[in-house]
Amino acid sequence: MLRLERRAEASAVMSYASPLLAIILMLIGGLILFSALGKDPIEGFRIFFISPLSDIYGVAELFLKATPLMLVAIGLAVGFRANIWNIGAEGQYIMGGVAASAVALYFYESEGPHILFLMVVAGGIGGMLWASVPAFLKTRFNTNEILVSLMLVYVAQLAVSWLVHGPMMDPEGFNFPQSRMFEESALLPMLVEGTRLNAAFLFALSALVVGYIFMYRSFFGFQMQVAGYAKDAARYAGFSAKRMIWIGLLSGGGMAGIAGMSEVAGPMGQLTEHVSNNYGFAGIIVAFVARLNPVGIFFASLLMALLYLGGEQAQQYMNLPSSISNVFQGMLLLFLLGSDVFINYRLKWKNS
Amino acid sequence: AENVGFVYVSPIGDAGWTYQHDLGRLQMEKATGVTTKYVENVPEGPDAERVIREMAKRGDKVIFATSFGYMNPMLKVSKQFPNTAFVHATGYKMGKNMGLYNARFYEGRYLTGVIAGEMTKSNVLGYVAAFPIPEVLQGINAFIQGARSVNPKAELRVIWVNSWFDPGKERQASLTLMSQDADVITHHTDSTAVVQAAEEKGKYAFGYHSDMSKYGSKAHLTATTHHWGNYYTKVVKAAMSGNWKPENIWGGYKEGMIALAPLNPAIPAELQSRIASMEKQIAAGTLHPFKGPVVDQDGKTRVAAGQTMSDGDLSGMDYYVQGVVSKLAK
Amino acid sequence: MSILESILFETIVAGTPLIIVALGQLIAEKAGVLNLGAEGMMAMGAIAGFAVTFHTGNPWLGVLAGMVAGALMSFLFAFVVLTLMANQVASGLALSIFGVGLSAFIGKPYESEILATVPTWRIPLLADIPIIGGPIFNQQPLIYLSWAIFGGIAWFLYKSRPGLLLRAVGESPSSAHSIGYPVIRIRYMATLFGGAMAGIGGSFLSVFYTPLWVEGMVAGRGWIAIALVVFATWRPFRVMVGAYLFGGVMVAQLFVQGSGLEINIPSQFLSALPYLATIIVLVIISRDQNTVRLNAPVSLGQPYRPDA
Amino acid sequence: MTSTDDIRLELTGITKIYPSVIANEDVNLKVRRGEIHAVLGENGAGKSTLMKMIYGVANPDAGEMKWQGELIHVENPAHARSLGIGMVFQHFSLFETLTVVENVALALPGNPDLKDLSIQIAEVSNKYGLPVDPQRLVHALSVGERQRVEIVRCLLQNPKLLIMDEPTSVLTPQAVRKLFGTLRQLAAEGCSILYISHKLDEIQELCHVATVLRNGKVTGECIPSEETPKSMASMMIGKELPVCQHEAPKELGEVRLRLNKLTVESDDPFGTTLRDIDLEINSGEIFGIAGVSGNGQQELLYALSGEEPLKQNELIVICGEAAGQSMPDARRALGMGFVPEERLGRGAVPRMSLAENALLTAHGGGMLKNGMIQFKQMNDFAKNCIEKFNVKCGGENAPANSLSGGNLQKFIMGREILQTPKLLVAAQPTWGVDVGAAAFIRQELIDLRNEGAAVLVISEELEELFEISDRIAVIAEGRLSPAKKLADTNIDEIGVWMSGMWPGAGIADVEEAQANA
Ligand SMILES: Nc1ncnc2c1ncn2[C@@H]1O[C@H](COP(=O)(O)OP(=O)(O)OP(=O)(O)O)[C@@H](O)[C@H]1O
Ligand SMILES: Nc1ncnc2c1ncn2[C@@H]1O[C@H](COP(=O)(O)OP(=O)(O)OP(=O)(O)O)[C@@H](O)[C@H]1O
Ligand SMILES: [Mg+2]
Ligand SMILES: [Mg+2]
Repeated sequence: MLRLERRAEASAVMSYASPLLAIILMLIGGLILFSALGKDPIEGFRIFFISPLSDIYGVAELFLKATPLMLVAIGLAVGFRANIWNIGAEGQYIMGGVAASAVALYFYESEGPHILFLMVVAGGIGGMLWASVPAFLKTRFNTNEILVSLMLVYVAQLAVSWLVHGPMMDPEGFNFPQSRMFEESALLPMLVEGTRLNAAFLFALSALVVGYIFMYRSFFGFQMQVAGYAKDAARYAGFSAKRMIWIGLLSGGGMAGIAGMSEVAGPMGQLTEHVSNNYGFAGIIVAFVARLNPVGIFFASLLMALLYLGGEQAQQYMNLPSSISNVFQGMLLLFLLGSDVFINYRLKWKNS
Repeated sequence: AENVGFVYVSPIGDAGWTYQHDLGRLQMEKATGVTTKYVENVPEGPDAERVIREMAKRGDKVIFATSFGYMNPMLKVSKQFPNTAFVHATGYKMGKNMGLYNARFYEGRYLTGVIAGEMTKSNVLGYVAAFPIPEVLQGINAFIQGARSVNPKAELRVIWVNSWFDPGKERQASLTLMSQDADVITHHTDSTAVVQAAEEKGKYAFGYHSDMSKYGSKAHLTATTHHWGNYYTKVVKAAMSGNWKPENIWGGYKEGMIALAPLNPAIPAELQSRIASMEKQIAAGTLHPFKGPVVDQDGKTRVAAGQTMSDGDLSGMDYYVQGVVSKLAK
Repeated sequence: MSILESILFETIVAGTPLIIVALGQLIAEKAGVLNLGAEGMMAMGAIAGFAVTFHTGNPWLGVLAGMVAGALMSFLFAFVVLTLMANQVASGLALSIFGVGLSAFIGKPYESEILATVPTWRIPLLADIPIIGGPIFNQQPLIYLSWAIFGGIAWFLYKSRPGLLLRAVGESPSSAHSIGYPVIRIRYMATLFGGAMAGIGGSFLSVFYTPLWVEGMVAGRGWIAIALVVFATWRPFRVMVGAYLFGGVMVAQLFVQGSGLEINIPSQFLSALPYLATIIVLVIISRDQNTVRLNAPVSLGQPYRPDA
Repeated sequence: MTSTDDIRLELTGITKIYPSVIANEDVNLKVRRGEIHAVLGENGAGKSTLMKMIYGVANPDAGEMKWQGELIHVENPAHARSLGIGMVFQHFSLFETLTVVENVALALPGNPDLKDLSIQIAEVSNKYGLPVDPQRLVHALSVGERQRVEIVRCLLQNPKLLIMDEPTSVLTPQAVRKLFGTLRQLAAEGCSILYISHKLDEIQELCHVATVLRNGKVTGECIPSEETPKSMASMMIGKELPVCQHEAPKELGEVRLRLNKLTVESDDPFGTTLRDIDLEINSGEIFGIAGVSGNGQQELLYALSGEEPLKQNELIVICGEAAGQSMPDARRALGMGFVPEERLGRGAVPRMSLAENALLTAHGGGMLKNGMIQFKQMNDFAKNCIEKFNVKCGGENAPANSLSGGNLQKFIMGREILQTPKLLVAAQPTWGVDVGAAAFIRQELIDLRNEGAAVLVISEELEELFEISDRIAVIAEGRLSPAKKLADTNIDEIGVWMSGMWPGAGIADVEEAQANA
């Protein structure tokens, strides 16, 4: 019988190989799926993974789609490393988008770079405010942050719905549930002419760099890693658990909020009920696929974005339903989590 | 052959908003011989822009986007592809090469209101609604206007489920309405749960979007149905011959965009024929659901006697008229 | 039915899927396994139940199919977290996403198909009791099942030896292992049971409740069920109370809307009430750490692997 | 006693290989009927592993096992129990939120009725003098009571072989004597006992035969009554036991730690409440606190380290500054060092490197600049610590969990000592550490004292405290006894105190103390 046996030492090779193994397993899963649907798997893979990137525009779209994922994932990773499970980034993302929109609408018809700056700040604060609810309840009453942050997603969705039907509705918009279109001064500048890739991508890259420094070079980052690996050691060393809960949740909330800002001030150009696009949940997957490592987050976001774009293409050209993206994402994550076992264990054939 | 693209907001299914658009697409495909492609379940937001752009890029002659949230993305793409005809449903922004279309659903709602007013025994009607946007409010108000025109005692209860599509909630809302004495209910949401619930409880219901009699043969009195096929055919033919100009169409009975599904035999023959003649009057423009006096819930006269509501006022509707007992939060 | 009766009736109906799913998760959690994939398992249960009922016309076969689908999903989860020792939180999330996606995918052809409504079961005599008779004793058959499950689980956990063992495993897997119990196998069984219950809960939605299948129809109920277990501090009776409370809030807000009461509260706020109520109750519960400590499975969410 | 029929258990060539070590190699062992058989060896010698294989918790990789003359393969503990083998684990295998009777029921076959079982428990515990209340929840029991539960649980199965893995490490000397009475009674009834202990005098007193293990191999057998503890120790470690250099302290300096009526209400339902603890420790002395575990040591340690900061600041004064409300890092800044009882997971982060583990508490010494880690300083500190404290490891980048217990303990001790604390609090500094390393660590503590630091050692091992302390006190049920100079007391007196009976203790449980005496 095949059995798992603990390795004497964690395998460095497997820690790089296991994401590859997971991707291969995902492709095998895809192969089975396509065949079961009577589609040509080769054609399926081509449409899914290659055709979205056939021109500059496609590549820019990939980066555009990956931007909020990177922002959300890097913020969440900071908390996840300390075992602070913020599952509600989706709600924080929405509230960030709302706060940034409020600034844009407040400064409607005025000019100046301060508007965009204030929008970024507001986005971050909006997300952090939303994340501070689970942080407060956890530090004060020991309330489970998974459930609270998640419940607040639903509340945020309803809140944005109320706002765009009410206080933030476009007064010239025939009562349709959406804000005004933002003015030029409240829109992020484009990076590549003729595409939609905007400055938020640079935010995301710098967030990854800052995240890397925070996680691996700063003492706070070290403290949070200690808390994640061994809670008692963190207590013994005197690292404040409350501070870590706050940092963990606020970094996730703040980054998610900025991601929300980058969406309303980027490709949307206004606030609508549809500001949330599951980026908050997808960011969780990205963070785990990347094993909470900033470099990994960069690549995992791109992969994840590709799964979205591929899903759209698969709909148009293969008549597959949109849920195919979710199926691939779920498979990828499960396979990755599963194959990580080989870092610490090896397969061995044993009798009896 | 020429290509035509459709962007749908939800899965096609076999009833509902998108389903009716898809019927129109198929009818148009037959009538014109073009090939059509569609993408369903496209989120309203930035992703829509990519989908629309992809269609324009591969050379689709005409692109139809069938939900409000596609308006701004479509407007953006339309500027980059001046030779493509973009047509958007339910929005209000036009462009050099972007036209608009919508239908006067409230005309059908008014007629179903008349039927409801006659058929109700409890004088309580129920309405399950998604979001308080003008289009939905037009429907609610037309419905009660119709009912009150034949039964001044009729009153209407409204429950907002805050979702276009959540059958569980829609069903719960219907059950709630029926337990609050409503014996004729209808909905402005996308599933068939309301009709099913009425069937189960032995009450009456009106479908919406599509003929939903299949989901409740006894309950389903009729439905306000949408018909886009002729319009699509007209647009595509014009585009093929190079004569397409963007326009803003708000069609109703007159244009054949609105109709009632076959009436349930439970409706007395006399009422059936009355409805038939009212349909003709609406088409002819002699009957308007919002003919004055239209008084809102707070007693304010919105349309004076002898006048009819302007299209502009209709588009901005944000109140309940008299007869609705629920309150609209401000 | 009077308004009170219908509120009661609807509350029970709305609470039932939550009870079934939450009780299943309670068993899994009592064994130390935290499966956040309830949403995905419910979705799979819903589509499997719907499809089988649609093809066979038999709702009970549908429930069975839902149960199997839920169990299969939880098997996948169990394999990843119990055999491969992956992080339970992340794996549960993955299962949720995967289940919701796959159910939508499989369910495509069934979108907007319909099922016949399953008639309620009327319990003679009891159903004639004023006010509570109708809502309680003239109900959908699965509601009686949910009570039976409740009774069974309460008995199992506190009166039976396997239940004792289950609690022991969740409390200290290493002790259970060293006195000779197959911890991993017990955890597998508890997880599968949780999955099966989630599947039944999902099939309740699509076969009895709506009854139809649409993508995303579980609409967060899986998450609420998980919250309920914490809310109930891992006690079956409190799960029941919590589920009905939650159902009650959900139903009551609809009644308020329909009633035309002069309340100037946006409907979105009313819709948010059940979620806010959940948070508030969670806070109240977690303030009492002693109860939590005595009932929460100590090893919840932690991987365990016996070394033999 | 020599006929082969009398042989209960015979092991031949038993080998167990873990990925990183050979825990048992070619072990042969015979246990006779009615025999109390000791298994001796250093930490990590493979004693527990061998017992686990007999009890079916682990599977041998090679070798065979005969039970009453028949070749068997023990599948699992339930199988072992059905054969008549019972085991009391080194680390208890009880379930804290279940009652005593539920705990017992889980280890019995079939589905015993809990009421009948309660009666049986009462009977058995009376017969062997091991009183336990079947209805109580285990978390509410003292450690001694828990062990009684473990033993009663075994006895209910009428075992033919009872395995006891370090049963006395948590008992007072008086309770140990009582346990020995029980074991002798059992042996007289024909039960065989496999007995593991590090306390060589106990083995000499109790056991008929002893088998010595070193590095997983049998290195000898002896009749303990014919040996001395010293001769057995040299059999265990293969050389003479080193002795600590413990001269009298020079002179006492200022007060470095003062507790003023320290009272901590435990809000943990499983915890002990500390009451009115007064204590002063001066520079230049080692103060020992003895006690049976579970009597408030944990709470006292948390209060001292700052892991549970107090409500009032004045209750704890460190080097002249009130610090009751300070966090651990603030106390460290005042000059306190702290070595926790649990080294892996509290004193060190298992998956992090030694260098990162140095950063854990030693970050004050120039390892940070503007909140950023200075990797060079960090690595240098770790290298220095490894060298000075003779830590055997793969370098400063080796993860903490790759070190053996003794070496990790040396590293942690080194990390704290290199920060030149004015006050060092050490909990169980040599717990689970082999004899050589233990001697080294004790010597380091004495040297630290000689350099003028105040040292507080909290330990459950009386011998250790008597070896290094200058003054000693006892903690029992959350109260601290008066302190005694080492010269003015002896092990027996402290042993009595450990059950709460010291002059002026007042309301301590007289009955229990008498029963234990
Ligand atoms: N002891 C050290 N000396 C110098 N640089 C270090 C040291 N430890 C970590 N770093 C820096 O931090 C980076 C990341 O560290 P590490 O390799 O531990 O991350 P990882 O193993 O990929 O992440 P994780 O373990 O958190 O998943 C290294 O590439 C290095 O630049
Ligand atoms: N599950 C395991 N996996 C890997 N190595 C193990 C395992 N259990 C024990 N070992 C190793 O086997 C060796 C023997 O361990 P064992 O617990 O039998 O020692 P012991 O003699 O009982 O020591 P102690 O006096 O500390 O109880 C040690 O080196 C230990 O680290
Ligand atoms: Mg041992
Ligand atoms: Mg690392």
